[in-house]
Amino acid sequence: MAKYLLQRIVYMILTLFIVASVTFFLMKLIPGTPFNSAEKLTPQQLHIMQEKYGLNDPVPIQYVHYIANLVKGDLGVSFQFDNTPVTKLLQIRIGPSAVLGIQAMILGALIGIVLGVVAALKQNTWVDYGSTFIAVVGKSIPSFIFAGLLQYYLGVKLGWFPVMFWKGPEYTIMPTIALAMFPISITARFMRTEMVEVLGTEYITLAKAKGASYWQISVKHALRNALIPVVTVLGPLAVGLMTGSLVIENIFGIPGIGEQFVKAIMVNDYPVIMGTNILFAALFVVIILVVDILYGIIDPRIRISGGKS
Amino acid sequence: MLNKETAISKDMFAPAHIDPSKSEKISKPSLNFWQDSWLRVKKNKGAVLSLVIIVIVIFLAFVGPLLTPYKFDTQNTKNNNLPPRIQGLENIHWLPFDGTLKRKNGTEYNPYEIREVKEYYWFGTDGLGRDLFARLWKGTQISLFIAFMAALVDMLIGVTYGAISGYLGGRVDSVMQRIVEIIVGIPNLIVVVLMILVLKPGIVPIIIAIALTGWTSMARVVRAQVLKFKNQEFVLAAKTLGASNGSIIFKHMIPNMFGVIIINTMFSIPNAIFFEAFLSFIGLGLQEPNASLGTLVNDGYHSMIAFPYQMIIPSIMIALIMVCFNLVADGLRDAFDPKMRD
Amino acid sequence: MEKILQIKDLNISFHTFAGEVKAIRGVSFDLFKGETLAIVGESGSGKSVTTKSIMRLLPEHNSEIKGGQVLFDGKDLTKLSDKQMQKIRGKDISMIFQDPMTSLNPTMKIGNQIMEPLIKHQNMSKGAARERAVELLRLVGIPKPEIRVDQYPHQFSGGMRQRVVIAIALACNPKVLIADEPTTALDVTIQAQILELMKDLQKKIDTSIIFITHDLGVVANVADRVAVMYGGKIVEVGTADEIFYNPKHPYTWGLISSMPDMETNDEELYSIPGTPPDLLDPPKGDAFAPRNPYVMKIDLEQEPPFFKVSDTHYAATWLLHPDAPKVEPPEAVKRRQSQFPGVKVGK
Amino acid sequence: MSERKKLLEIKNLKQYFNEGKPNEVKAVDNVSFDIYKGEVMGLVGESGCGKSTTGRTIIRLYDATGGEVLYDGVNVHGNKSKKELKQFNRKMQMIFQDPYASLNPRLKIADVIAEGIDIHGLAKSKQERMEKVYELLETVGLNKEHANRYPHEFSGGQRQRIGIARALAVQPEFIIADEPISALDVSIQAQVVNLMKKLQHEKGLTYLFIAHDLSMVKYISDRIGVMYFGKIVELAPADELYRNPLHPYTQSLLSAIPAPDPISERTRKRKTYDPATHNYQDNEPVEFREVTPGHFVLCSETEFKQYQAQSKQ
Amino acid sequence: ACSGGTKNEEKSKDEGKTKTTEEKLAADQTLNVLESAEIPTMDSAKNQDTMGGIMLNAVNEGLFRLDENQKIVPAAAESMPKYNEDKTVITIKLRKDAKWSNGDPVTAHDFVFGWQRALDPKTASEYGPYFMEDRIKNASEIIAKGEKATPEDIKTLGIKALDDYTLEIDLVRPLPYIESYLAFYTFFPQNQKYVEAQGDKYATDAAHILFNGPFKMTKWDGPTATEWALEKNDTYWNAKNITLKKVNFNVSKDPQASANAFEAGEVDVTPKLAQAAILSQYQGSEELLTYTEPSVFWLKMNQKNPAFQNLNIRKAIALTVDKNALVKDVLANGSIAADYIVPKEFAFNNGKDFRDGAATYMKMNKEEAKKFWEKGLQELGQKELTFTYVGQDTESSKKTDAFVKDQLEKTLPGLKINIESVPFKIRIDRENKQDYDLLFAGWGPDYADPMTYMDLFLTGGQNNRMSYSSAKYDELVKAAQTTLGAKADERWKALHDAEKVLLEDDAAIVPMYQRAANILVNPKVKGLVTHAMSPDMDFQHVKIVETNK
Ligand SMILES: Nc1ncnc2c1ncn2[C@@H]1O[C@H](COP(=O)(O)OP(=O)(O)OP(=O)(O)O)[C@@H](O)[C@H]1O
Ligand SMILES: Nc1ncnc2c1ncn2[C@@H]1O[C@H](COP(=O)(O)OP(=O)(O)OP(=O)(O)O)[C@@H](O)[C@H]1O
Ligand SMILES: [Mg+2]
Ligand SMILES: [Mg+2]
Repeated sequence: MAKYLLQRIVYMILTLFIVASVTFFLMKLIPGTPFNSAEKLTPQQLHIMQEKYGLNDPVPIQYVHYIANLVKGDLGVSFQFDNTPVTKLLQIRIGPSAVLGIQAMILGALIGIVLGVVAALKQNTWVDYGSTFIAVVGKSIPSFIFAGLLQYYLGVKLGWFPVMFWKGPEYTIMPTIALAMFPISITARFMRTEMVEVLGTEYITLAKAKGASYWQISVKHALRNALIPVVTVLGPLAVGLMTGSLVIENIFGIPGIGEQFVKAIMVNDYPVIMGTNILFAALFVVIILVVDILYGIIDPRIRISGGKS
Repeated sequence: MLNKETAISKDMFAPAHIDPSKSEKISKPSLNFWQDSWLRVKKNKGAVLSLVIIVIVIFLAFVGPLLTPYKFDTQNTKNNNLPPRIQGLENIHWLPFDGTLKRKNGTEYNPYEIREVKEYYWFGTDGLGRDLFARLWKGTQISLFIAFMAALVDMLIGVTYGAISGYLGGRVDSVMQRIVEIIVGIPNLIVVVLMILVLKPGIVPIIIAIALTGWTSMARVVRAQVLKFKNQEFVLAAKTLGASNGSIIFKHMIPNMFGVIIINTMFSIPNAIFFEAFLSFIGLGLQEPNASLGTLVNDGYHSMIAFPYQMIIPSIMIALIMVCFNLVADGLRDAFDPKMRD
Repeated sequence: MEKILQIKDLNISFHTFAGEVKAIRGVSFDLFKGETLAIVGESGSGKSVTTKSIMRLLPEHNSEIKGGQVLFDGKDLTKLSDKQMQKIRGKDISMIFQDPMTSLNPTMKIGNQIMEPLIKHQNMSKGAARERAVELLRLVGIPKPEIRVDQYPHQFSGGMRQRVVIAIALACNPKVLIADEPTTALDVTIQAQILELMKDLQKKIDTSIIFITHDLGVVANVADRVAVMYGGKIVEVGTADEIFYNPKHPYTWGLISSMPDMETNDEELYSIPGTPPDLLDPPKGDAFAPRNPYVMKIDLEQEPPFFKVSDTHYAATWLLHPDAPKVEPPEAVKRRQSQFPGVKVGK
Repeated sequence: MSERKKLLEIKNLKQYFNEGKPNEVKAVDNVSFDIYKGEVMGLVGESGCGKSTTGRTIIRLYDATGGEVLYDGVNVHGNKSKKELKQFNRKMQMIFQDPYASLNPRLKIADVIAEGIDIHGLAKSKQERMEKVYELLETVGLNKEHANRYPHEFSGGQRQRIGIARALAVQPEFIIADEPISALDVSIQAQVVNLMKKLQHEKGLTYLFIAHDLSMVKYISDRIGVMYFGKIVELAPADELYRNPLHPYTQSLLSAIPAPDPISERTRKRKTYDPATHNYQDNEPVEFREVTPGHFVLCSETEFKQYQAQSKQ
Repeated sequence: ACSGGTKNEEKSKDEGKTKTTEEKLAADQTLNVLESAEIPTMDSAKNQDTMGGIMLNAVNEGLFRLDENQKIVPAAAESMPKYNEDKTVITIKLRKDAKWSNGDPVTAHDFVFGWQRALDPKTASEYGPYFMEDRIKNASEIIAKGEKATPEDIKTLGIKALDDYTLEIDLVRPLPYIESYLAFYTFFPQNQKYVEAQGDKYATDAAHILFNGPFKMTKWDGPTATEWALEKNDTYWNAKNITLKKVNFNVSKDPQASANAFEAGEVDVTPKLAQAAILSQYQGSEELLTYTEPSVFWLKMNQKNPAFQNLNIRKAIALTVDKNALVKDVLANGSIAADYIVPKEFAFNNGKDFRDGAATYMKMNKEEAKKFWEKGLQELGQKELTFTYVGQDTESSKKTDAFVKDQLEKTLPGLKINIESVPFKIRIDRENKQDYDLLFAGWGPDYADPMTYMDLFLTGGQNNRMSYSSAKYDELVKAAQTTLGAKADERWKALHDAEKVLLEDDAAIVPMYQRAANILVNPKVKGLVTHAMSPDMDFQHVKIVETNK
């Protein structure tokens, strides 16, 4: 197991490294400078500025510098945010996104699982169709529309929740709901499929033959087994949620990382692009690893062999 | 249980003749995979209805613009931001086609009357006075085009990649899988921005960007399928007959994956539509005066309160398309699922 | 003998994409206390459906019991509520399935799976149930049961899993045990062990067993009585000896003679021609008629009733009708008839 | 028997999966035997003992880890040109176990059967191709009308016969049948076995017949090999094996088979096999030895003596 | 004087005591403001951002300030500056009661340090060099040395502290607009002792800034913060005239969401809202505050494309677009159609707007346009032309672009336009590389003088980037920059002439509109002042009054 973990970690680092490298070169292909007042800089002044940030060096040299600093844990400083170290920036911005992402994930997974399970248990009844419909519709409305409607009707018109900003738990409610729509529908649909499949297996029939009640069958026997494949979907989904949503963050005025990342790309804030990307990729590989480990915990069959490579 | 003593004439016990050649006759009409699947899909009312709607939507996407006297890109700024008004329906007040709007304070007004506009705009006009009915269908057309093209490209790359990776297996497979992981790790927005720069903004870079970042799920699905089929006996049989790798993949494996491939494509179509809408939201969408559902919804979002119809109409369309594609995909999945056979 | 279970004129249909599958068409039989009744028959003949309907385990969404009764303890099981049925399942009637690899919940410890019916039906405490689970594992011959209770199914071999399933089925000393091809997926050696185990346990707790199988060897090994099914009906029923040594139904003949025994050599095996009936559209008359080499006109017109051969032996074929021509059974059957130990039943 | 022509010689065949890894499986471990032209060689053993792997390695679905397979004196394994490989593909064919998995559900029966014809260019025209297909269908007891149907419309036995027709399409000399009947109903098994026997006689085919149903194996085979954990432990003519099983594993196997005969079943006693009873010394050579002519057993020198004595009685 | 900015209330007169009678001050003098972006920096030497400008102006103070009537009035300076004869040396007396929030007095040395620091290449300021180069003595020389500039070199910059409270500034040439520089944040003072003590930490959050303005920043976690707050600075020399106690800021990047927050009463002031649809809801409402900005937008025609070397083609394009429809129907946000490039209500000479008395050029005339077009095509020997039109990816630019395209294509036969909407940085890049035919651009002024517009189109000028070159234009603008520096009237004449050359004679660019800004302000907020230039907004006159709502 230890060896397996070590091997996985080496792979993870390698993947991260390549992702970072590819992103670096791709990013450098995008024209323009990172300077905010580029419009007003004379070529000479621009040259001085670029010199200062090493942007005049050939890209491969910049790359080597970048990687050398990266190894030291130095992600550089942001252009758009006055030389704020990227590490600090990420620290500050990942918080709200992560809180929101995790809340949305939990909410989405819970509702989704309930919807999916209920749909599977009541297969081909109106309950099933209703739940499928909710799931599909939840996925079918662009999130900015959904968030905008939530904000206007629940926030402005009804005044149930604060309209925007990030000042306390009550401020997270609407963005969490808006963000949870997607995981709800994904989870519900996967859960239903898996649940239907599991309910058709022989061991469920055997459980019924034992006289187990409906409830015992659904919860004790079916749910856990159906959850196993769902976990693999939820893992990457969770990363997607935690890495922030530009749309939700913009509409609800949340100081999150998603909005900042998109902006960084639009304004060529190279260090922020790189830093955020590395963070995302790292989160991604770590979550995948966690999912695999979790997988082993839920599913005893792969516990011993330690999973696939 | 016992013999009921009914009179049975003796000659009934004479040997009967059964044509032995008929003994293996299959009486059912021959159904190929598609016919059989179609029968199954047909039973799923939601899927059929969705399919019908999709067909109608596609039809209207091309025909719709011809139904109105206005072209999707003809501007008439004097008539901008007019709400929907339809001949005949305009007097039915509870229908949203009476040409009235609400002010912030709740009072209603009729911009047609105020501005003395004679024309009827069925779905209203946008900020440049372009007819939204025409734009809606144009947008649907372009969104569907983007989605179909993206799905197609995505299918081609994904299927090929997944098939090669799974079929060759071993080292090649693990290298190819690592590459997928890396591609997943590269922010697709960077790729999109790059594409827009390399290829000049427009539909093509959007399609390519969506396809470039979207094929991985198809590849994963296809790979899993190939791995499954690799040891299936009919594939082994083909191998023992000396079939080439190409024919094994294309003749034996891929046709058996049509189900999953189609389902995955069905799911990637709505994804593409959404991604395009997201690009519109951040300003990287389509170029004016073209419209996609994404750009329409996005424009509408900013008019949400003042001119709600500008948001609602394209939103309904996008949601309708999404729901329909998802339901069709669901229906197809059930229909193609081999477990449900027999 | 005491009848523990009576199936009366059971009719079951499935509603499928293609139409209504009339899977069971008037099946009646009795199960006596302490006996083993084997049900044999071609794939798709309705063996599993019959037994699942006793347990009410048919898929709810597309199956329909169109008629008939399943009488157990004076109650008609088809009329019970789900709650009442749950009290019977696993306690009075329990079941073993064909595939030991998929019959156990992969994410639940073996012990817990055995304890479930104990806790449910016998109100045992967890501790007591656990002890009983260990005991049951020991009973079905699993070494080191104390350790094994805490393991997961994937840590067991196929044969051991089937033993666990048997342990679960026997946990509450059921009055009826239904075994649907419990050994088909197993190796001959393991099959032999399982069969011995079942017979052993049956003696201990005096259970009645319904045993479904394809394998006539297994039938010969375990069965007291045999019911032969074809096309959703029982076509012949009798004691094991009667069915093996004095079969009367041409389908049973075909079945028996298509198996080579150690003596069969180069001669061609008998094979039943044609394909099983399509239950979507069952043929008029005798379902077996199209494959019956001795087919008569009446077979194509009218379903045969059961003809009594002996008190214990009935067969549904017009060949037993007094007016029917006498036909010679196939060679292999004749060879067997000569060994028939019972009183020769005159015709 | 030795005067008969050896069609296939398998020498020290080894097939290891996941070689060198902790989960290494020695699926076939140093197996040697010959198959004579025109005979049916049966291979039995418990599940997972390596029967299918042996068959598949012989036909080159797997590359052997070691050893050789000589067909007509030519090694099948080793570097071969595409053309030579195709030659072997024509001579050697396989019939599979699962009638549901062995036919491509998307192909019409005609195309399933004609695949070999197409690959090897055995038909000059479309018409000739179809004629061959019809002929093959007839050979396996089906008819023309079936050519345009899809596999799912057929019963298990019919599918298995279609699988046979597919193999026959390239006019092979040698067919490996991997449990061709174990997934079939008793009443249908006979159809397939009869057909195989008929074809053997008519076309002079040679079979490697893999099964775990011993009564069928005995019925069809001339000689039978018994496999245990990747090794062949006993090999003898069919009758001889049943009459005089020497290896304790064979004995246990035979004693476990229930016969369709209630009377004998009541008295049958089962023997169990425990590999420890051999009590082999550490470096004692355990080899495949010919106890009586044509009857080979995997044994040590002492056991060999003992078996010989036993056989004399 | 009639001026660019606005105030949403008749401002109370000079001294703070006089309160307008009918208004009662609310007990809670807190203002909640929504902004559209974070504060990138609070270092006046480095800032270049509007938001930073507003905040710096609130917490710090330069020599002068813009008052509520857009007039430059003394702030840290005691009185208006004194000039030498040729107007190249300025002497300024500082007020002695100005203090830093740490108690230090604000002295002339702080200004010297602040300026030097803004120019010092080590600071990597973009605006320091931009504003000083070629204007303040020795600035160009120091910049040329780049990284190698020593502290001694930097000391040569043309600013000296004659004593603690007297500053002398040396200019390269007379700059009529220098006073607006002196109100600009790049030229703010900085407390050397404090700045050097903080090192890298300086101005990275609220705890590391010194204040000498009307407010102090009490909460700000640094450039990424989306929430910050100002409180009244009691040590400010004019503190007694400041009524507002607290200003809370939050960031909202979505205009609709901003309007929602305003609707819900969560904020009193929104960021600028450009969306016509949102604004239409507030038409005629007292909450809507619309004011003209000095930003002008125009269409550039790249003369690298031979078609645009043809004057007739350029004229045709210039005459085609219906700018009135653009501002009224499309933008619908109070912007004004522009037939000029130096904006209205922005630059004044003796109180007289540059536009007063200046002509407008190339008013829309589609008939004329067609004629020019035909002629141009003939000269080029072409039947049709296709142009790539580079626009920006914001919503309002997309709308404008679509409108312009429609106008051009409809009017000029054979013209086809392909719009390419790209992000801002890429637009700049395309512009720099001259990779476009038509490009929609705009400019916001840095100082209140027409020159900030006029020098853009000098031959080889940094913002020309369309291969436009006119000797006559160059001559006129150069004269205004140099020889006419001290002669205001003649200088304006020259600039008027230059504008005519640019727009009418050469039809080099097509001005479209002068932008208006729209914000929503809660009626309880009085005295909110907006300016035409940085700082865009000033809170020091704000009072919160009781409303009957
Ligand atoms: N869930 C179902 N839906 C539709 N038809 C079904 C279903 N279950 C069984 N059937 C049909 O009922 C008939 C009887 O099936 P059953 O499983 O009882 O056969 P069996 O005798 O047990 O066969 P086997 O030996 O293959 O297990 C078959 O024709 C089958 O197709
Ligand atoms: N591709 C493979 N990779 C790894 N192990 C394999 C592979 N194929 C077979 N094995 C292993 O090799 C051993 C022999 O398998 P094989 O399929 O030959 O057995 P068999 O005798 O045919 O069994 P059965 O009667 O179940 O068909 C088994 O332990 C199996 O798990
Ligand atoms: Mg069954
Ligand atoms: Mg096998």
